[in-house]
Amino acid sequence: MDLDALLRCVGTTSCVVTQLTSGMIIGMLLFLIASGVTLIFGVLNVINFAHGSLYMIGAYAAWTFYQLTGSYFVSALGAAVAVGMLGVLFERVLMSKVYGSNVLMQLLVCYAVVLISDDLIKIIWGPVPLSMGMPPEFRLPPIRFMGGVIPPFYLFMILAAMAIGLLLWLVIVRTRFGSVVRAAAINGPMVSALGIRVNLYYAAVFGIGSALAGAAGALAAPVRSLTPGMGFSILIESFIVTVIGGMGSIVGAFVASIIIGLTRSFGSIGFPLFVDGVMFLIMALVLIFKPSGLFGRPHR
Amino acid sequence: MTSTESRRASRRQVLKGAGALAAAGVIGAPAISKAQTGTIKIGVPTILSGRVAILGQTSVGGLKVVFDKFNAAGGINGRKIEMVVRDSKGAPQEAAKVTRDLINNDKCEIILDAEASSAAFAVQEVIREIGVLCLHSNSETSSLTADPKLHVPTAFRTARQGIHDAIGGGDYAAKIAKAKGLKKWATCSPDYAYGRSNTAEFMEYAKHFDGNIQVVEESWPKLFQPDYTEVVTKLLNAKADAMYSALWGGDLVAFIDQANLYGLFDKQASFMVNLGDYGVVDQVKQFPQGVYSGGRYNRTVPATKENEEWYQNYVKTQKHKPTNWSWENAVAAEFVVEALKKTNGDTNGKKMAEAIKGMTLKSQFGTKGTVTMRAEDNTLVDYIIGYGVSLSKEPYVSDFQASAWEPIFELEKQWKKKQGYIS
Amino acid sequence: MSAGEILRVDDIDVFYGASQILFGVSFGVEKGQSLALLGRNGAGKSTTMKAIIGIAPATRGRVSVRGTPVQKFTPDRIAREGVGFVPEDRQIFPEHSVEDNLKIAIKAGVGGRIDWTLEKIYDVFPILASMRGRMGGRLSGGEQQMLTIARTLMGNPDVVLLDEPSEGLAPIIVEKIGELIQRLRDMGTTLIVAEQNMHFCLDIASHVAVIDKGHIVYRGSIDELRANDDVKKRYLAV
Amino acid sequence: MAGRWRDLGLAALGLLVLLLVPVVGAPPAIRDFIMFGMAYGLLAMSLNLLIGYTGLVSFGHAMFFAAGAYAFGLAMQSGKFSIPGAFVLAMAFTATMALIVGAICVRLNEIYFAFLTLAFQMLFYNIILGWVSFTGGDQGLMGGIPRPKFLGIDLADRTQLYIFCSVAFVVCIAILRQVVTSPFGYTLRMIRDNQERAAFLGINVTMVKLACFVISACIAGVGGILLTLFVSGAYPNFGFWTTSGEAIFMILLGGSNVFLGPLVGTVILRLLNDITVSYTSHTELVLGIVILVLVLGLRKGPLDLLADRWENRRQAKAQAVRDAADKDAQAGRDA
Repeated sequence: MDLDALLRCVGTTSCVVTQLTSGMIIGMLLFLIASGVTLIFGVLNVINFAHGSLYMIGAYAAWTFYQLTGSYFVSALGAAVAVGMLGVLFERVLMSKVYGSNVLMQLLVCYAVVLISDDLIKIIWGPVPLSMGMPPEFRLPPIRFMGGVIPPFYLFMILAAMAIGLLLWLVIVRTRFGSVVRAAAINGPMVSALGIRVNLYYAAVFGIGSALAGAAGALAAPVRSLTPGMGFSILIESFIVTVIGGMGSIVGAFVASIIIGLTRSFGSIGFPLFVDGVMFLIMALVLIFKPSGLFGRPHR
Repeated sequence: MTSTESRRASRRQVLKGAGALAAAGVIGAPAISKAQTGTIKIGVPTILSGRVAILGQTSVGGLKVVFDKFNAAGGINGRKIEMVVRDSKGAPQEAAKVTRDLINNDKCEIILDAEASSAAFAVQEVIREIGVLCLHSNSETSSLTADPKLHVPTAFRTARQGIHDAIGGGDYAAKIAKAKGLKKWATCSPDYAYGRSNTAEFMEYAKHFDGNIQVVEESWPKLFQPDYTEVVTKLLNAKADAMYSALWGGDLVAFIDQANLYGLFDKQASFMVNLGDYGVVDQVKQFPQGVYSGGRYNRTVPATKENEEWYQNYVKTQKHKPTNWSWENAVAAEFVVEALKKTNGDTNGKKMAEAIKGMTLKSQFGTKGTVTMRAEDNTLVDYIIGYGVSLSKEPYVSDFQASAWEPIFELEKQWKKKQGYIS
Repeated sequence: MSAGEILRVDDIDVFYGASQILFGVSFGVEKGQSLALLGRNGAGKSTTMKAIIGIAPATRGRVSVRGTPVQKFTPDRIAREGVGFVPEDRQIFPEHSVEDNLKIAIKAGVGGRIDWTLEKIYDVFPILASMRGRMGGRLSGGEQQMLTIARTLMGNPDVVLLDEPSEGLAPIIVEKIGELIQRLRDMGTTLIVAEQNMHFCLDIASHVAVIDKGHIVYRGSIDELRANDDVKKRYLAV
Repeated sequence: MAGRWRDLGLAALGLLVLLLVPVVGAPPAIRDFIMFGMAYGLLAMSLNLLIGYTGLVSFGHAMFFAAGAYAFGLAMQSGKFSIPGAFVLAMAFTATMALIVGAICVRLNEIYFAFLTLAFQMLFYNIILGWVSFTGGDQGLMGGIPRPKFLGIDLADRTQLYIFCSVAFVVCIAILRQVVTSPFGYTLRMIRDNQERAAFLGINVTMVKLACFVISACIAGVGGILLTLFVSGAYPNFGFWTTSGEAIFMILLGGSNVFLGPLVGTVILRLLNDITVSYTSHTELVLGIVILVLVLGLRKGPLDLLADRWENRRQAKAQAVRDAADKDAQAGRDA
């Protein structure tokens, strides 16, 4: 425990600015992944334990596209689309077979996919950790703002994640697609009885959720090392976010991501050895006092 | 209709039962079938899956190169060496189970423990009980061999040892610190036993050699943590003159990439003990200048013909670059081969241990062209350690300075006394 | 099957888990007819409706729409064959506005026919027009029932299944719903109304089938039922 | 009552078979396999008391596995306890922990219960990792677990250890069997099938669930102790969530509706693991494919499937008898 250090940090703007942005960076990437988890859970009532693997595949795909094209933006887009399509395939071929059955069966299917994709990654890309490197367009000196330091790439990352989140929110709230999806989340059979091909929507939602994970992987690729199994820790964190925010709530995922991001960034100063513990503690407290999460509706 | 269905079902059940029997057979069978071929079986528990699969892959590579050569030369008394490699997934209890199976079931006569630290301790307990020869080739945790409570007569370590690195590194760091006036230090190491003890020891010896050094900030990211942003910003806020890091592998690559964004390396001198290894150093795309890296494995350290040949041969036969783990395992394999020659092929744990204890081996990985298995605590000494200045391209290191072993021995003895390991 | 039959249920069995709910249920409805499916609570009315729309598929027998067997289809496919379903507990989307509830169901009928538009719905259901922006969950029971019916109509169905439209509503509301259904019938909409309230159906239906313990026990015109006190007493608790 | 004597007889028989293994001279590898299997078997069997019998899907069961292991290991390493003493201490610790965690968790339903148990497990795991001076952090309890003789029993001897593990294992299985066949067991199933109805019948659902949680945790703790004795150490990953996941997998692999299903699952998984590990370095790929085939192909644990089939056949037979009787009656009428 070093609460003095935390107080000292909170007392200086430069430290606050730096830690705030660092919290946002962690939080926004987490948000992209967690929003996919929460979207899929909200609509399909399925917990996608393989979401971390989709993130990993997104990062590796971006790496390969980057080697091929040399353009980071093309790679990021390509990775998101590729992982989205993979998600649709995953949903159609595997997950749709275990809808309605025991949640444990769904868990097992996801577990199998996690194992298989980790090994396939190792076979295709090798066990050596890969690094994409910073694309030249972002190799700029960090921006200084009120004494704090903000790397341009991270600024881009935060804005991109927020933009994607906003777009997702608009699609869900404003479009007919979103209207159907929201309805299907509450009552899938009724939507189906209205003549809407609800299975297509399920596949699409899974695809979008996956594409979000893929995009997160692509955004992370320049700054994180790519290894088989890299989706593991991010999966646990995205579940914490999903549970705190409320299963099924995009807004909840957004708020909870920021909470976790800030817990990490300020926690690393104030209670560096117990940051993970505090995250689980927050999750436990939310579950005890408001099981449906900060923004969730009670579970069906 | 029902009857045919049920008959088919029952046949299926029979088949299933047969499968189970066959499976049970597999567990017992190889013991009988393979023992007659007369090879010397060496069991290798290691990590082949998950994030550090590279550890297992390059460890096995190091072993293979030596054993292939031994077998090509005809083995000993007509007996060749056969490696049995098993994935423990890095879990200590699996490592213990796998090691027991390798000995009891696959009839392995020697164990080459290519596990990471915590599993190595579990393997050590198995060896204590069964008493075969065991060489720990990857665990750097000092206590494994330094702590007499953990001592097992037939177990040795061919891996580098944390305390050696710390003393050598501390000496080097202190020289640079004195020359450049680096007083305020920060640390950034993974939060687990290796990272903690390695860092504490490094800073202890840096302070020992330069009394002006003080640690102003410590950060302990989790092992395999994907994002180091909060750590980097914390280090920035510390405004230290220099930083020490024991991060390794993919974690180190990610840390460097992320710290670059903040220009962290422009603001301070950095000492990274695990940077100078293939698989790390050639993955860093934007290489920071003026970073000091510890020697892990490098084809130019030492810059001898033998080393270059060894490197070329390794890459050619194993299809990947060697790592620190490769040389550690190659040395382990060399010890096994030499000991077998001494015992004339007798793999008895006690006899092999007697042969290896105190053995000095010709090796390009040694400071004087040799490495020695120190008799007093069954651990490797005289291997090359040291620091150099990192470069962004091959050979990735310049001005490499090998640590002298005499001061290391002396300070190691003091350290052991302080720990209560020796009186 | 007679040529005019738009929907036919033929000898279907339905199970919930291990327990059988329907036993060889059969009936048909012709274009423009309105069939009342009467029976006590738990007799199998709702299950029959769900079997037709495919939510509780039949394990045996046939369901056909205009001669096409649909019993293997998913609910959405059956709906696109022209079957509209108004479920028993209304099941509006509570977090959608009234208008969004309606818009979500927009779909052309079989052959691209469009009888119902938003304007026409608001014309027939003026109360919905007045609260088009309100959240579905904030409507009263009667308003929700109207919204459910209107929502189904937005899909321009050939035949509308109404599952217990009067259930749980105040008598004055029931009357209103009844009038509305009559109006639909008068517009020529083919209807199947599952009800335990016989009186509610007397003014609505042209034909009637009575179901009891999963078996169809009586079929006839509404006037024949009116005259048959035995059936009324035995199966409808009248 | 007769059922109880039969169960105890079967347990005695099972123990006899286990004890025969070293007598007939089975190789040590088989004994190792069985001991390892017994430790994980208790974890899976005890978890199934929650999942299969009570409908409480816990993602955090491994924390009690680790609690038993660490409490026992630390007590032994302190040198202040005999093996039975440390055993009792470990049970008391596990039960206390289960009581506290359970009291908070069992009020929640379904997925929230699962997540809360997961959260507590990770909290516990983080404490083990963080409290280095006490638990050894990620290195686990190093230097072996001392096994002083007690009552003439020497657990440093592998055969005696095997016998000790067998007895402990069979006793735990017998206890579990008694629990599920007792009235308490029927109450558990009633709660699983319809919690509201159970509450209407005057059952204190929360208390019953809590009692079940504690019993199950203690048995898992015994599993942890056996593993500690086997590997002569305790490690943080005993309490990591992947260990819980593995236990769930064992249950599904065997079948959750048959009493010994999880045990069969344990054996299958261990065999699968040992075989894939011996023949390939792509253990994850093989395991993943096997899971997919099992889950999508069978949709159930093999034992559940067999039980269902047996039940169907029984019913079909009964139906045939009834049909035949009808036909006879018909024939009688016709005649």
